[in-house]
Amino acid sequence: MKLKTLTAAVVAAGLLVTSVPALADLNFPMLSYRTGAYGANGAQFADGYADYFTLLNERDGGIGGVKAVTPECETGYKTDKGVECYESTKGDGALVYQPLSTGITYQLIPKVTQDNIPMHTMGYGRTSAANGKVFSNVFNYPANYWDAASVIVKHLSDVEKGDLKGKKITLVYHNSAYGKEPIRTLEELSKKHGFELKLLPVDHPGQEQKSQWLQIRRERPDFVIMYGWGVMNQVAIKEAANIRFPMENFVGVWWSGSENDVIPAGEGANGYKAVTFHGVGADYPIFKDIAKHVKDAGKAAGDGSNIGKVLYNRGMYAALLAAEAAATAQKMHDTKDITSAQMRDGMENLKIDEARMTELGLPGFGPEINVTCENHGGPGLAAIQQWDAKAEQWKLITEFVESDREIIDALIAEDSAAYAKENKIEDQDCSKG
Amino acid sequence: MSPDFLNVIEVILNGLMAGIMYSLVALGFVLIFKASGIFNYAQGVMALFAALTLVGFQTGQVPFAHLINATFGTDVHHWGSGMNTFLAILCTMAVMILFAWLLERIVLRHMVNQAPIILFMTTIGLAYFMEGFGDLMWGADIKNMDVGLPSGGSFWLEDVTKGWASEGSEYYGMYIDVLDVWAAGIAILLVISLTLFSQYTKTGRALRAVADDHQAAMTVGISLRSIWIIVWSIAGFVALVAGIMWGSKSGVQFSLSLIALKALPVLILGGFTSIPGAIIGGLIIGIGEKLFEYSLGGMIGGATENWFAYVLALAFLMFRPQGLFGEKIIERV
Amino acid sequence: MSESNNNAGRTGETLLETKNITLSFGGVKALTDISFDVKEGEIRAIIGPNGAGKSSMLNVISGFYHPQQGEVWFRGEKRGPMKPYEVARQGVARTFQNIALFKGMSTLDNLMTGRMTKMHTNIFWQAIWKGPAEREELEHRERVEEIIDFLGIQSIRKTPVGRLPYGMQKRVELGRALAADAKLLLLDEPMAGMNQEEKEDMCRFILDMNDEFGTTIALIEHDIGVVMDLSDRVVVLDYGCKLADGVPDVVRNDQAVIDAYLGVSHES
Amino acid sequence: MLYREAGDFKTSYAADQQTFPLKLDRWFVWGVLAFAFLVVPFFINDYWEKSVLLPFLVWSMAALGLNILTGYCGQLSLGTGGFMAVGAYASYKLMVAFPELNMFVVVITSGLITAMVGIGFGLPSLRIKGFYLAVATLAAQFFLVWLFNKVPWFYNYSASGQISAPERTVFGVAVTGAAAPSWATYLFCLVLVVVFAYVARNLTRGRLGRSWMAIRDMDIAAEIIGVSPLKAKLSAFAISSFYIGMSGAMLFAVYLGSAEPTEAFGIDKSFLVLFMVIVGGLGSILGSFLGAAFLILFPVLMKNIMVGGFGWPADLAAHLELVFIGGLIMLFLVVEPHGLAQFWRITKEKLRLWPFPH
Repeated sequence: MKLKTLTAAVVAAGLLVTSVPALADLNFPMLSYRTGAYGANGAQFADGYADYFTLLNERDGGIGGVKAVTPECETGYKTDKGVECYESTKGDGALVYQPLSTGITYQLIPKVTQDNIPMHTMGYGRTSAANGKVFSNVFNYPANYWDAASVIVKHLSDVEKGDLKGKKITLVYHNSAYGKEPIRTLEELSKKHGFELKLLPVDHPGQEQKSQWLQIRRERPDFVIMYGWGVMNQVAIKEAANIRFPMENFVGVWWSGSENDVIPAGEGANGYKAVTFHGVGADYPIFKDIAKHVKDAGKAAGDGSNIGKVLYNRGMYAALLAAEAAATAQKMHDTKDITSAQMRDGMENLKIDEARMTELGLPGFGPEINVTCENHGGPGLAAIQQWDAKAEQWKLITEFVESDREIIDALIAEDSAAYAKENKIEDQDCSKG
Repeated sequence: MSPDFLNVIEVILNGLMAGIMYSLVALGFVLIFKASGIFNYAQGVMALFAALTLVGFQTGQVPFAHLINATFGTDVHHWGSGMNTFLAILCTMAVMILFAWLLERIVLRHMVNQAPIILFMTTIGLAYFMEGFGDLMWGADIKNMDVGLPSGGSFWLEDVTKGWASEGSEYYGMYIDVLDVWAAGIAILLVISLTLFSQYTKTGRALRAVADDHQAAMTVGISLRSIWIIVWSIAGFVALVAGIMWGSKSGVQFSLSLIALKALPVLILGGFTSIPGAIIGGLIIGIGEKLFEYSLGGMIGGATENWFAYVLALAFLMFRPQGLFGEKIIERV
Repeated sequence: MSESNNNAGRTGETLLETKNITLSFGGVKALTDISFDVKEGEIRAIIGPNGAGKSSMLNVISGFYHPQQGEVWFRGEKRGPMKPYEVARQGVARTFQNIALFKGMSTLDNLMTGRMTKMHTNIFWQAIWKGPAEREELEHRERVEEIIDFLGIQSIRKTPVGRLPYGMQKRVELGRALAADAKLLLLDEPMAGMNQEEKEDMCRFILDMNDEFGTTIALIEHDIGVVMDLSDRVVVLDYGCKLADGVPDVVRNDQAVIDAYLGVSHES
Repeated sequence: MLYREAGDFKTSYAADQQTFPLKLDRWFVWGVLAFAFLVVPFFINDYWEKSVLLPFLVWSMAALGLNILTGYCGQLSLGTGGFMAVGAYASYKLMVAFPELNMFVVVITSGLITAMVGIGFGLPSLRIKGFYLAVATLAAQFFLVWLFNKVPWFYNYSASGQISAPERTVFGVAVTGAAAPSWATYLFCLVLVVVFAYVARNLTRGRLGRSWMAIRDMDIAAEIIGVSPLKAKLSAFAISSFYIGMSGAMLFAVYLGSAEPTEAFGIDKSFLVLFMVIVGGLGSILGSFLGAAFLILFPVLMKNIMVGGFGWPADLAAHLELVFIGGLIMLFLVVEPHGLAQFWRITKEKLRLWPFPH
């Protein structure tokens, strides 16, 4: 019996041990995933997120003089682990959550609202959370899945000189909640622009896509749009190259547009496009600072090899937006040690213009952002990037352009209204400004 | 010929090729099950591990770099130069043999005469272990497998078949991936050499004896332990081949281990104990799922391949509960 | 041996009758045109050399094999094609040549399983347990304890049967068959592999069963001495055909039997 | 002699047949139950609820279900994830269609619906055995997940196919939705698990349980002594699916709050439950709980120690965690192939003899 009591005590103690950061720190927990089927992607994002905060701490002494910490909790992209991570970190004064998975996002939406902690789902999650009236604690600026679909279609329309009538567009998508997101938007857009939409789902994990690509080869669509994730991206791009589908007519969403996705296809991937809501490459002034204060100081989250990659940049951008929101909150409430509720206010009033981006060492990296109480979705601007296989580099080939607000706003209103009704949520009052 | 007909042929052809890729994985299962009655769930992870190791050697990565760096605060990643492909394959094989030996010494020898489900469970533990170990050793990032195999659609076939379609119809010719053709060739070579090995070498005969009856084999002086090491080494080799082929297709990364799930329906269809069964089962599954997706998949929403393979295998099992080529189960009282 | 034909006077009506049974596997004939009967209350033996079709005959009676031709009549009714468990529910219990106990279960549970056909509470009551299910369980437990006492296996009541020695397993298996309170008990080589002492014990059990519970028994056995002592009537099979049928003394002196099986006249 | 059974005599068969024949065991179990019902609810917080207790209870329920099928009836199944999905979607549809319904009724009804589906997919077991059956149940796994992903009716035509649990109550107290208090969700699951663990115990010790074990140990002999394989196997599939369906409903509605089929009910969940059953002990009710505890709590423990305690990078810790779990599973099987429950029995025997080694 003694043995058992002892074991029980050890277990209980072990379950209680969680990282306890010094109370005065600003706490930005990371629900990262460095293992599992998507670990290769998750690691890059997490490195970028952590490195940016390290940079702020090292170079500026934190945010408004308060150090930031980024306790990391591994989710493996699994929803149940996500919940565990959330519960184990929220008690330590977590300011904002980046769940990094659509599944975890859906789970946490009611919880963060209950606990009054903001959640930022940048370019993923529940799209209709852009309606700040219904989703008071969820933010998905600067752009969402539906914006991506719309910007892609807009780009294709530009390629076709404004006329998509009668064109055939095929959507290859990950057969999951995430992959299904753009379908409704694309259906609306196909009505508006008169193109013919065809849907091709690919089951997780997506190593075998012969059927899908043979079908594409037979039907010769003018364009292929992809909402893929993980190994599905690499296989799809390889198969597209194999059937000699013109790569410049193949456009992926931002989760299908990292170096990981195109490099295995080698030369064949040259010309592949993807939509993005932030700049690519390491040609920004900030990377000098990162090299100096983070990498060379031996404080990088990973081994430093990810710096400047697409997903690293995205993680860094997410961290930047969180830090700016925290600074906004500090100013608004005139306190250095902000709470999660104050952080939420900061996010809701976040304004970043080009001048500020230049100041931060990232000129032209992202569009101007102006979050309001009604609009948690940001400007919905996105650009198209293209892969140069020789140089092994992504290049932005368009400006940040606006999505089709008319269609998307209607869809957001509809979906968020349904959610509000189902969960009996009353709109938050946005009049007090 | 009408383009529709040619399309069906194309689907069948590609189904055959996909089927062979499945068979490559299934082969490893069959080898181990035949010789030791162990349903080796870790076969997929072994393929991943072998592929990771091969790429690691090729690119000259330092094993456990991340762990070393985290523990000692160093900053090592690469040796400076990698090995050439052939040498890397040899070294990987050596690693797989070492692995088989360690596995036998540490785990398997304690598990003799355990119930099949316990052995199965052990291999699941092994799968977890190797997955974590492989990541620790070589890192979890996506790696590019390049052993010089050609890939891409075959122009030749496209040109030849273009003319087959009836006049005036818009037909682009047939498509086949050269990599798949190579895989098929390698799979055939593998099966032939395995057959020759088991028929004409002493070790091969011992293997077959063990497969027939463990105890009888032991009484005539065959060492079960060395046989197990040999079998696991061969399975490791098959895993390496599967890892190379699948890795060339989709890059070397965690998802590679999930190919085991594509091999399972092949296994039940072909029977756990039959090498030809693994090949023919693979072909049937490959063709079946591709044809189903081609003909009916679109109507019911697509992405049917995952479950259809299992349903097809299940349908076969209802008529032959021991798989197409499995040994007949005789019930006695 | 005066015990021979000890209860000839107690045998009653025909309990089981097989008529012209022919059974073949593929092309191989296991049984050819076999007819015999078992009367209520008797001990009936089936003997014959290896491969004579004895076990096949039991399997036909158990419903495990279905003969191509012929009929099985049980308690005066012709039996249709039946699954083995349906046969068991009609009141036929049996033991097996190679022990077929439930190795993961205790002796007690094995015996209780033998009473499966007598237990009827539905899932709902079993889930609640208190009430009908427990009452039923206890009722049957008492009967099983009687059998445990009868076989003298009290000490191994809670032992998983996989751990028991061979002789004990045979005894538990007999107990399991007995627990069914069957009209007809089929014993497939109950004494195979036993030493003299164990065999004597087993004979005692079989005779006592027949005496005390009035169980009708049909058994297969190799030990001719035992068979002749034990049984009321004997049927002899060879290569799937019936050679002889009758009381032990008659069979013993049947020339065909002597030639085919006994080789020499068996004097006792 | 810390632990004794000598002197604990039984005077009736009923006493002999009870669940915990030893007095000490009985006290211990009552003690644990009293603690779980009377003490824990007053101290529970969100972290303990969501990270430790709810997952433990939910997966214990699933492990109980699979143990009935695999441990007691010997039918290997890898379709657990699919059946949990049936339970989850059934509960979702019920919650949306009948908002006033008591959650206990919802969960149990979902279990019953899953039982029906389980019977359907159990039919092949009449012909197919062993690993062949295991792989055949994968057909159920993949088909069911595909179905829930594909047919919009199941997720009420929402944009992404995610289902989210609205707030529902038991006797006026919310047990689903974000506002549900920790103690309520905990007690809700605890009541279900305790009641149905007791039911499982009853089913497995009676006629039905014996028919399952008979089929498991030797199916032909079982049939010949009067067990109908059809009834035994299908009842095992039905009851097992009933439990698994309830656990799926609890997983979705109470624990996670939202779900999508491919991720929440994927094949890895089927394997997870199988691990629990084997590591815990096949054919043991206690084993189901031990297995669930091991596989749910151990990773949390490891993570806390390695990341929180030693401050290792999260990815290293995650990889090491896999290595340790895999290694431990193998170690367990080498040391005690019959699972934690057997290990526990042996430990008890040792304690009984302590301090005398023989």
